[in-house]
Amino acid sequence: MIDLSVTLPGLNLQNPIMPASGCFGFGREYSQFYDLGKLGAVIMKAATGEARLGNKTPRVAETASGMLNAIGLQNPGVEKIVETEIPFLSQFHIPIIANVAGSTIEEYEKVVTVLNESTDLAAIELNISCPNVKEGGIQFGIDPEMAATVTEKVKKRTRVPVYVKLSPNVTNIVDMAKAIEAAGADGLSMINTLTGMQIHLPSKAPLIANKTGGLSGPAIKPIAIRMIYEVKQHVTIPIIGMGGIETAEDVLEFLLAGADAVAIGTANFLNPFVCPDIIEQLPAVLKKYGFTSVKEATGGAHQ
Amino acid sequence: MIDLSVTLPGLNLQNPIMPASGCFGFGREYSQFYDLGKLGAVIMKAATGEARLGNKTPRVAETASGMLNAIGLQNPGVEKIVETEIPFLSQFHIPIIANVAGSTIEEYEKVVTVLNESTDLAAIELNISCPNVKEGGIQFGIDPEMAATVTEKVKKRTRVPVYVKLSPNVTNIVDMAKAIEAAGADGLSMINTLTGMQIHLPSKAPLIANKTGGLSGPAIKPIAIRMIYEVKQHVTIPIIGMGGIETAEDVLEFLLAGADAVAIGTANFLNPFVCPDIIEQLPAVLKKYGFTSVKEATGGAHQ
Amino acid sequence: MIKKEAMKIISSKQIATDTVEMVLENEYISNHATPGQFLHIAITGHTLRRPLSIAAVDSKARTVTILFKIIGSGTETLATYQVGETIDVLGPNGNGFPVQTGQKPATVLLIGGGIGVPPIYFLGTQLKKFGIQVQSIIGFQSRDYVFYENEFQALGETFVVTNDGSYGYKGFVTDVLDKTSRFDRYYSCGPLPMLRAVSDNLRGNEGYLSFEERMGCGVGACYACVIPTEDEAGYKKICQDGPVFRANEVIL
Amino acid sequence: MIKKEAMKIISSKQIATDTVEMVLENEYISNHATPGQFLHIAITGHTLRRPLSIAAVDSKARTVTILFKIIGSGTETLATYQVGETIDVLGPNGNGFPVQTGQKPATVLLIGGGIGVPPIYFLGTQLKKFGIQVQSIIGFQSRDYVFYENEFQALGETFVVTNDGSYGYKGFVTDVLDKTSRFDRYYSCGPLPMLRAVSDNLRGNEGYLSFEERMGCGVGACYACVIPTEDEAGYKKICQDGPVFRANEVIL
Ligand SMILES: Cc1cc2nc3c(=O)[nH]c(=O)nc-3n(C[C@H](O)[C@H](O)[C@H](O)COP(=O)(O)OP(=O)(O)OC[C@H]3O[C@@H](n4cnc5c(N)ncnc54)[C@H](O)[C@@H]3O)c2cc1C
Ligand SMILES: Cc1cc2nc3c(=O)[nH]c(=O)nc-3n(C[C@H](O)[C@H](O)[C@H](O)COP(=O)(O)OP(=O)(O)OC[C@H]3O[C@@H](n4cnc5c(N)ncnc54)[C@H](O)[C@@H]3O)c2cc1C
Ligand SMILES: Cc1cc2nc3c(=O)[nH]c(=O)nc-3n(C[C@H](O)[C@H](O)[C@H](O)COP(=O)(O)O)c2cc1C
Ligand SMILES: Cc1cc2nc3c(=O)[nH]c(=O)nc-3n(C[C@H](O)[C@H](O)[C@H](O)COP(=O)(O)O)c2cc1C
Ligand code: FES
Ligand code: FES
Repeated sequence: MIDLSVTLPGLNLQNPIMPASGCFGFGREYSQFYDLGKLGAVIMKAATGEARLGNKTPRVAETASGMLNAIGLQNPGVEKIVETEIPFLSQFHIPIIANVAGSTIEEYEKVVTVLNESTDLAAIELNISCPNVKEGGIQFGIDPEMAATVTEKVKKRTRVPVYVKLSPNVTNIVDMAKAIEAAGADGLSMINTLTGMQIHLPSKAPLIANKTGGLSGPAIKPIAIRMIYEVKQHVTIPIIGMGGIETAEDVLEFLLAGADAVAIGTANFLNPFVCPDIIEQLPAVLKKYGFTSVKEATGGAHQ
Repeated sequence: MIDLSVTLPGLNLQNPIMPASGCFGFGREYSQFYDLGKLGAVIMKAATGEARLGNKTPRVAETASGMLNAIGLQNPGVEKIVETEIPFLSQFHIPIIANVAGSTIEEYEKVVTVLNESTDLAAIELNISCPNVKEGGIQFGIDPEMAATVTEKVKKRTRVPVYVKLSPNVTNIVDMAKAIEAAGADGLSMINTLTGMQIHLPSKAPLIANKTGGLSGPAIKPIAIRMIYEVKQHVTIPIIGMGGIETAEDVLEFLLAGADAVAIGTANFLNPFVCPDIIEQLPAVLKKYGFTSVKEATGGAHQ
Repeated sequence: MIKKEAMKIISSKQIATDTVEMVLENEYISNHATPGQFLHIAITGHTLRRPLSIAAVDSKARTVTILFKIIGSGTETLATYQVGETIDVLGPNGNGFPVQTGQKPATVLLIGGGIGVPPIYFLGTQLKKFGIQVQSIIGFQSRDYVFYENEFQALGETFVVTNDGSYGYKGFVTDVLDKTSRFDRYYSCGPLPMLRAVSDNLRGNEGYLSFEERMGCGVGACYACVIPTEDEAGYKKICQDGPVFRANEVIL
Repeated sequence: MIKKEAMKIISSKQIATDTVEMVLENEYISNHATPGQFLHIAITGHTLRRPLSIAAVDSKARTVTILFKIIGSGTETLATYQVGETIDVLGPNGNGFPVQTGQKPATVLLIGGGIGVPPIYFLGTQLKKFGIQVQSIIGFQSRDYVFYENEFQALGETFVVTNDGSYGYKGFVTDVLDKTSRFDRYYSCGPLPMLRAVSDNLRGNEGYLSFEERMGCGVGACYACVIPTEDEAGYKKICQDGPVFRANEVIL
């Protein structure tokens, strides 16, 4: 018997597979396809202080082995999420993780305060890749000090463990991770998308209405693996890994690099069953490479 | 008649297509396949002060729509290059660009000084993505001040225009570009590879002997386009664009984003004729989208 | 309910310039698809599926017809697929054209432009079954792109328009609106500028429009394919709430 | 000279577990290939070509045979290609086994392991044509992986070894070296540990080894596939200078 379970701060996972934030809405659509109770956990679409409409369309573009997206944090606002989305997801009895976004520290604080009202929330994934409107649009996620500050403030307000989601658009991912660990984060989630662009030849202009978009999918997997491998050598808090996962072999690659669990985003679009498919295939893949559990594989490439 | 010619500092290009450094050796191998005289220019493999053996193998790995490489600057040393490689290439009567690498500022200075001996060199591409051994392995290419310093020093020693090749592994590519422009660079070349890793499952270790490698190929094209688009808005010196080009449409995308000419790397491996093929197809593609020249297309997405 | 199904290619043929008609076999989808719904099709080598409207169903033969224009790498690859191969499809997706909503119309006008023609053809066949009288305007770039003219003629009076006048009437679909007889309701599908022109010209009429937008998931989870709406909700999802909306429900 | 050629698949069949034999038609390559050279094969959906040795040529039929083991996504896809399709190939690449170099040997020993067997088979057929006496050791994981036994028997005495003893002799190819008769020269191809063991065991003999390494360009331009050498040059390129080297020329 291969043991798929993983225990992380706030998260008792029956398996290490969860859908990534923004690629799974609040689970309603994919619950038509399969029983979400099979998942290790679920990470909801970003929640902000108020409802947001997001960006103009087009919001997505296809790229070689990947895609760009600039949804722009469209969501019904944290209150509505607490009222209607968390209760919907709680029927599946799997840990629910809220992805928290904001344009100011105050907005982050507000979101986590409202989330405290829910008794069904297992953890927070702190999305610090949003532009900080007060600081002139600079992202919290590219400056170690700003990232540490928002982590600390959020930690003070929330009841649940906080996983800070790292942006890969930085010169030194290890500095970011260390600053966030020192600020009290319970875990890291990595990586978010890389900033990219596609030019639409007929209109001679960026295809995505927002001009730039976040690159995800298999194209970015080597970058995700490298960053997780590097960060793993410098922090002790657990890592939820993501970026281009499509198969159970990919999951093992993330585990070996240092991830304790993984999230799957873009691949849901091609195969809505990708999460349960991988959960089913993972034991055989672990066995093939000589592992008896997920825990055993984590960090296996660091010898 | 579509005009493919482009005039840049030191470079009178009959067309904007050149093979990228490190993907074309010194041209000997590809000269079996076609007349190199068709190319806009040729960028040679990196030259260092002394001959270098490079890294252990495996040095390459395939990734989704891309590849990782960690060749480690294997080259016969700048003297040998001046003696035997530049003379070989000069028979094709196209501009020859030397890619210059080094681990210290002194090494960069030495390389360009030796290159001055050649009368057949049109320009230098300054590869600042190498780790600086004196500064503890930090790359010149990730710190604007260090990049500016090496640019200035090299500019003082060389006779030919200098195109500085930017590393994409930075938080702020515009800051890098501006610092390098201010330091006197004649042009920019972008982008070099993104640092990535692949874990080899059977051995549970990084596949590339050097552990990390540089990610190239179509996977990184959206990142290259974004960076060129951003930089184009803040500098006036010309840009040689590269990163994932495989088709004449890709070339147009780079031109529209702000490139004045382009280089093609990884795609040579799949199709040794990719450069002449694109040169042949480019006029039709330009025409299809309403352009009569390459110059006209450059920066076309910035309206 | 959307299912992930394997559909077998029964036939694939070019019926106009760059335009392919493909007949696919699948029991579930042929039994459940309604006009205006689409298939979300996986194509080798592509990260994202491609949305293509259902152009006809034959529930006896258990087949579904799609019609697509080759405009990029995905449709180019799809066009190379051979009879006998199976394709991986999500479907049927979205909400189609309402037919039974409100008072049953006695006469309707169908307006299709280019690759917006297929879904309104499927709709026309349904309307005819319900005994509703159908007249159609179908517009194309030029003569070589015209398809399904006879099929539409079989449904009722049909006006063919080409932008360059190389076939039928010259101009846009809206240029022949004055040639149509009175109708209770209209349905339209085509490029956004055409839909705008149609809804402007037919303001005051009850109408339903089918929209296109670049999609991620195609099932309502990713918020890629939204369209601004008149109500406070702000945005609707084309893949899930649409692709068909009432002409006055969304902001064009 | 290396050319970029289209090769038509004449036949493709599984001849052992996960092992495919493919016959490809192309005049240029069938006329120019020598034993030990390889083809660099483009495979749909892959950024890099795959190097595969030439296992036989028939210049009358203008065919080239390759034999490959399905070990990853590239070879998996290649195995799905159908008879009649064409594949895009660079070839013939590299320098093969020297046969005419130095004094012509009267007797040779061929040693192949697993997927290193194909090139030495091609070599064996050539040697036989030159009137050189051949004996062979071919090693496989287990019974189900054995191929070309009869073909090698036709060339001369052949020892089949399987690691688990499920067929032929049990152990490694080096375990049966003492059963061979005297030879003037040996040629070997197989995984690196095997080549190390062979060259250690046969130290003092004239020998040629064929190496594998992950490749980028496959033509000598990218420096991906180097191997350390004994001379001052430091490194040689497997794709261009090799894949065959003298046993004492490179550092194992
Ligand atoms: C609900 C719906 C129904 C449609 N029905 C049909 C149909 O019946 N027949 C038909 O020919 N076309 C139809 N389209 C348009 C069709 O989806 C695109 O032409 C197709 O996706 C282009 O793919 P490509 O790879 O060839 O082009 P590329 O331009 O290479 O595609 C790149 C990306 O952009 C997307 N894209 C490009 N154009 C469109 C577009 N117009 N709408 C949505 N996404 C686009 C692609 O899906 C892909 O993700 C429909 C679109 C929608 C939204
Ligand atoms: C000169 C030469 C001759 C060869 N001849 C044969 C032959 O006749 N029959 C045969 O079955 N195999 C042969 N190989 C090995 C063959 O190239 C690999 O098995 C094949 O490339 C694996 O591709 P894949 O996509 O299935 O595996 P993957 O592991 O998915 O490939 C990933 C990448 O690694 C490379 N790679 C993986 N294993 C090897 C390897 N052993 N050597 C070189 N590159 C590798 C692939 O080319 C690809 O770039 C030869 C290798 C070389 C260098
Ligand atoms: C359409 C889309 C929407 C996303 N929305 C969010 C989001 O709201 N919050 C967030 O933290 N990450 C968001 N992401 C990033 C993913 O959660 C994930 O980090 C990234 O896509 C890499 O994983 P993948 O390659 O498996 O998709 C989004 C990604 C996509 C493709
Ligand atoms: C095998 C290989 C070797 C390379 N060597 C060099 C080099 O020596 N100097 C350099 O500046 N860039 C080098 N590069 C980077 C390329 O010149 C180019 O910037 C990068 O690969 C992106 O372009 P591409 O996607 O078209 O390959 C190398 C790339 C590859 C794949
Ligand atoms: S495409 Fe994902 S919500 Fe419509
Ligand atoms: S593979 Fe490029 S030098 Fe050998």
